[in-house]
Amino acid sequence: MIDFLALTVLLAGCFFIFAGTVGMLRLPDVYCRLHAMTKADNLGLLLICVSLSLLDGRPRTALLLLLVWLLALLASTVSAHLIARHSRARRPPTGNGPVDYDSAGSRR
Amino acid sequence: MTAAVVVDILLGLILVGLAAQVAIGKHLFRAIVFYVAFGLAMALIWSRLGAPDLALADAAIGAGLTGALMMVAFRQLVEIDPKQSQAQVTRGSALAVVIAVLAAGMVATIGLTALSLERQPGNAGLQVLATLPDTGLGNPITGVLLAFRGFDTLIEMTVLLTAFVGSRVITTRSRLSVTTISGFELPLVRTLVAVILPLAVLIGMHLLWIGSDQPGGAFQAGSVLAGSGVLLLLTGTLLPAPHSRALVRLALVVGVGALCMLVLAPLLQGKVPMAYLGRGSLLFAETAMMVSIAVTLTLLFAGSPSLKAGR
Amino acid sequence: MSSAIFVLVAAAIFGLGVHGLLVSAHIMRKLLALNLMLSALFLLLIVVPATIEGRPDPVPQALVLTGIVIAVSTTAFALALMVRLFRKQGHATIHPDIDPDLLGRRHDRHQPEADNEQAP
Amino acid sequence: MKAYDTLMLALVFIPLGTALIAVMLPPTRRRWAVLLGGLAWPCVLVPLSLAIAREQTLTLVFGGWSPPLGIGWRLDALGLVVLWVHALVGIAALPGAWQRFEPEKPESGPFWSLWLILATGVNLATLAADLFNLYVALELTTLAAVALIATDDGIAALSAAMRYLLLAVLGSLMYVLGVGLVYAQTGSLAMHQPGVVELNNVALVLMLTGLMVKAAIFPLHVWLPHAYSNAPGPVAAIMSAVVGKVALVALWRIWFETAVDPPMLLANLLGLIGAGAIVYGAVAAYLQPRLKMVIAYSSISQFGFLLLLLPLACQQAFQGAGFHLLAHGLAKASMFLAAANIVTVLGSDSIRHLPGLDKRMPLEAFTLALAGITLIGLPPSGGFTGKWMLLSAAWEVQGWFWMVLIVLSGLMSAAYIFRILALTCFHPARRAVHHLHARPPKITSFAALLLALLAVVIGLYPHPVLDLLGSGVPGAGP
Repeated sequence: MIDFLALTVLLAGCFFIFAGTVGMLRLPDVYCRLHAMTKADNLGLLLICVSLSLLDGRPRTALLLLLVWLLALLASTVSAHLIARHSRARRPPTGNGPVDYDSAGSRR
Repeated sequence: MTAAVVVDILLGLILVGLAAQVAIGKHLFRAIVFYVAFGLAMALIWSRLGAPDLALADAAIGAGLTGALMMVAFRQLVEIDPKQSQAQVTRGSALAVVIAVLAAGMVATIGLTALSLERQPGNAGLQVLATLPDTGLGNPITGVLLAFRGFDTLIEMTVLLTAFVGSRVITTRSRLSVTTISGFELPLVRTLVAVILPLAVLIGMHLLWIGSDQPGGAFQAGSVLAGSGVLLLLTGTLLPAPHSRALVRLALVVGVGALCMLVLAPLLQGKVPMAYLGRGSLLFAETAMMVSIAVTLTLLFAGSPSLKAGR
Repeated sequence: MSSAIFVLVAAAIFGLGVHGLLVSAHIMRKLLALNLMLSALFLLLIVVPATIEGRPDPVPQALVLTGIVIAVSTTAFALALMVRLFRKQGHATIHPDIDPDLLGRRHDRHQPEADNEQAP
Repeated sequence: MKAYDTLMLALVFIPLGTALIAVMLPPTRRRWAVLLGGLAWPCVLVPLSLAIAREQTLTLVFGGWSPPLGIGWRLDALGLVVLWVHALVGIAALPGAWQRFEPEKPESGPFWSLWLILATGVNLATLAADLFNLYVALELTTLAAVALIATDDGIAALSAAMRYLLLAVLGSLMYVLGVGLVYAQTGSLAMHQPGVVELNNVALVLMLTGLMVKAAIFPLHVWLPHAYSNAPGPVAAIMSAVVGKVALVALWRIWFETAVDPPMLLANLLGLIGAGAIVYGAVAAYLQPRLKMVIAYSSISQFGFLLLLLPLACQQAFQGAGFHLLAHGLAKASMFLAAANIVTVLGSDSIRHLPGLDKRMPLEAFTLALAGITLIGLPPSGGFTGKWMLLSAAWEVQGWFWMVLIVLSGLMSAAYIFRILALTCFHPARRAVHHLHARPPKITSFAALLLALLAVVIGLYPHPVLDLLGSGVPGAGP
C-alpha cells in the first residue's frame, strides 16, 4: 500500500517538474519562465522528497530530505528574485508584449 | 535489459548530452553553465557506481568550484572587452571530427578489452581492506588518502599551494576584480547568507568529523567551506583585499605543514617516516588540510592575496 | 554489462573533449574540453579495475580524488593566466607559431589599456 | 629506521620547508630564506653520494606499508646524477635570479616561493618509485615551471606558458590512463613489480607517450622552444637542465623497471623517434633567428640523442647516457644563463646583434664557446665521453645505424654551434647597437662560465661518475 501511494506521489512530482521544464522552454518571457521554473520545480521536488521518504520509511531520511527541499527552496527563490531584478534593470518591461533575451545578453 | 541497465543508459545519455553541449555549444557562457550541470551528473554517476566520496568531491569541487572559477573568469573577460568574449572563434573542421572519433574509438577499445580480460581485484585494494582495521579507520578511502598513500596527499596539497602562488604571480600586476553580484545589498540576500552560512559550516565540520568512518573527509569539507567562502564574496560580506596578511598566509601553509609533521614526527620516535600515529594525528592533519583547502580555493576565486570584511 | 556502458560513455565524452580541444581557439573552451577529458579518464579509472565486494576498489578512488583536486588547481591557474593574456593581447587565444618579436610590435599599437597597472 | 632515511628526506623536506616559510614571510624578505634553503639541500648530496658508491641503491618506504600498499622512494646512481645537475645548476642560477627578481618587483615574492617548490618537485620526481607518486610529482614540477615562465609578463611568455600547461595536462592525462591500465592488470602501483610477467603494451605505450610530451621529445615538442626562449634566464636554465630530464629519466625507469622485457620493435621505434628528434632539432636550431631559440631547439636534438639508450640497452650505453645527461645539463644551463646576460645588455637576443659580441661581452662569448664544445662532444669535454660510451655500446650491439646516427648528431650540432660562434667572433660589429643597457653584475657571468668549465672538466676525469653509473642498469632494481 505504501509503495503504491509513494509511486503516485513520485509520478505527480515528475509531472510537475516536466511541466516546469516545458514552461521554461515554451514561455516567451524571462519573467514567465522564472515563474514556471521556481513554482513548478519546487513543488515537484517536494513531492519527490515525500515519496522517497515514504519508500525509505526511516524518519532520519525524511528529515534530511526536508532539509534538502528547504535549501533548494531558499536557493531558487533568491536566485529567481535576483535574475528578475537584473533583467528588469537591463530591459524594463514595456507592458506591450514579451521582452525576451537570453542570459548572455544578445537579444534573441 | 534489467531496470539497472536502463538507468545506466539513461544516466550515460544525460552525461554525453551535457558533454556535447559543453564541447560543441555555441555560446561560451552557456557552455560553462552546462559544465556545472555535467559535474552534477558526474556526481550522480559516482553515486550510481557506489563511490560516495567521489560523488561529494565531484559535486563540490568538480561542479561547484570549477564552475564558480570559470564564471568569475568569464565575467572578467566581459568586463575587459564585452564583444570580444562572445566571439565565436570556433572553426568547424572535418579533420577534428575524424580525430575525435578515432580518439573515442581508441579509448573505447582500450576500456572494453580491459573489461573483457579476466580481472581479479587489485591486491593493493585487497590489502587496504585487510589492514584497515589496524588503523582503526572505517572509511577505506580516507585510509588510503592519509595513512597508506599519505605522501601523495602531501604533494597534492603542495600542488594546490603552487596554483595559488602561481596565480599570485599573475594577479599582483592587475587591479582587484569585483566579485560581488549586482543587488548584493538586498535584505533578501543578507537573509540567504544568514541562513546558509552557519549551515554550510556545520555541514563542513560534519563531513570532516565523520570522514574517518563514513564518506567525507578533508577535501569534501574544505570544498564545502570554500563554497560558503564564495557565497560570502558574491554577497559582499567579504571583499578581496590588496595586501596579504600574515594570518591568511599561515592558513594557506598550515595544511602542507601538518602533513610534513605527519611525515617527520615519527622519525623523532625512531619509527619509519610517516608511521601511523593513530586517529588523533589524522584528525589534526585533516583539520589543517580543510582550513588550507577552504582558504586557498576562496582566494583563488577572489583573485586576491587576502580578504577583508565587507560592511 | 553496466561497466561496459560507462566505458562507452567515458569514450564518448573523451571524443567530445578532443573535438572541443581541436576546434575551439578560445582558451576557456580548451579548458572546458580538457576538464571533460579528465572526467572521462576518472570514470575509466573507476570502472576498469575490478570491484571488491561489490564496491569499487578504494585505491583508484583515492587516485581519482587526488586527480580531481589537481585538476581544479591546474584549471584555477590556467584561468588566471588566460585573463591576463586576454588583458594584454586583446584576445584569449594562443597565437599560432609566429615570431614573438612581431607579436611584441603589434601589441604596442592596440594595447586595450595601460600595460603596467599596479595593485592599488 | 635506516641511517640514510633522514638524508633522503632532507633532499625533499629542506626545499619544501623553506618554501613554506617563504610563503609565510612577507614578500620583501623571501629572498634570504630561499637562498638559505637553496644552498642547504645540495650539501646533503655529498654523504648520499658516498652511500650510493657503497650500497648502489637506497630505498625508503613510507609508513612501513609494503610496496603494493604504501609508497616507496629509491635513490640510485641515475637519480644521483640528476640531483647533482639540479644542485649545481640551481646554485649557478641563483645570482642571476637574485639580480633579476629584487623585492621591489611585484612578481618577486611569488617567484622565490615557486623557485623552491620547483626544486621540491624535481627532487620528488627523481626519488619516486611509485607510478602515481611520479605523476603527482611531475604535475607539481610542471605547474611550478609554468608559473615561473609566467613571471615574465610579456605576451610571448604568457602564451608560451599557457601552451605548455595545456600540453602538459594532455601528457599527464595519457600517463594516468596508462597507470590505470597497469593497476587493472597487476593490482599494484609500484614502479618495480617483481611478480609481473609481461606488462601490457598499450599501457606502456600510453605511459611513454605521456612522458614524451612532458620531456618534449620530437613529435610532441611543440611547447618547448617558446617556453625556454621566453622564460626569464634562470628559469630557462633550471628547466632545460632538469625539468625536461626528470620526465626522460622517468621514461627510462618505466622502460627498464616496470616493463619487464619491452618488445625490441618498440625499442627500435623509439630509437627512430630519437633519430628524428636529433635531425629535426639540429636543422631547426640552424635556421632560428634568435639565440635563445637556437639553444632551445638544440635541447630537442640532445633529448632525442638521450632516447638512443633504449635500443642500445647495455651497461656501457647506460653509463654513456647518464654521463651525457650530466654534461648536457651543465652546458645547456650555462648557455641559457649567458644568453640571459646577453639579452639584458643588448636588449634582444636576435642574431643580428651577435657580431662583435666577443669584444663587447667576452665572458659570455667564451661561455657560449665552452658549452658548445660539450654539446658537440669534442674530445676533452664531458659530452665526448658520453658520446664515446654510446658509440662503443653501439659497436658492442652491432647497431651500425645507431653508430652513424651518433656521429651525425655530433656533426649537426657542430653546424649550429659554429654558426653562432662564427657570428660572434669573426664578424666585426656592423653597427653600434643604439644603446647598451646596464650590465648585470660580474658574478652572473662567472657563474655561467663556471658551469661551462665544469661540463668540460668532468670530461677530463670521468671515472668516478662512470663507475658510479656502472653499478647497474636500472632494470636490476632493489
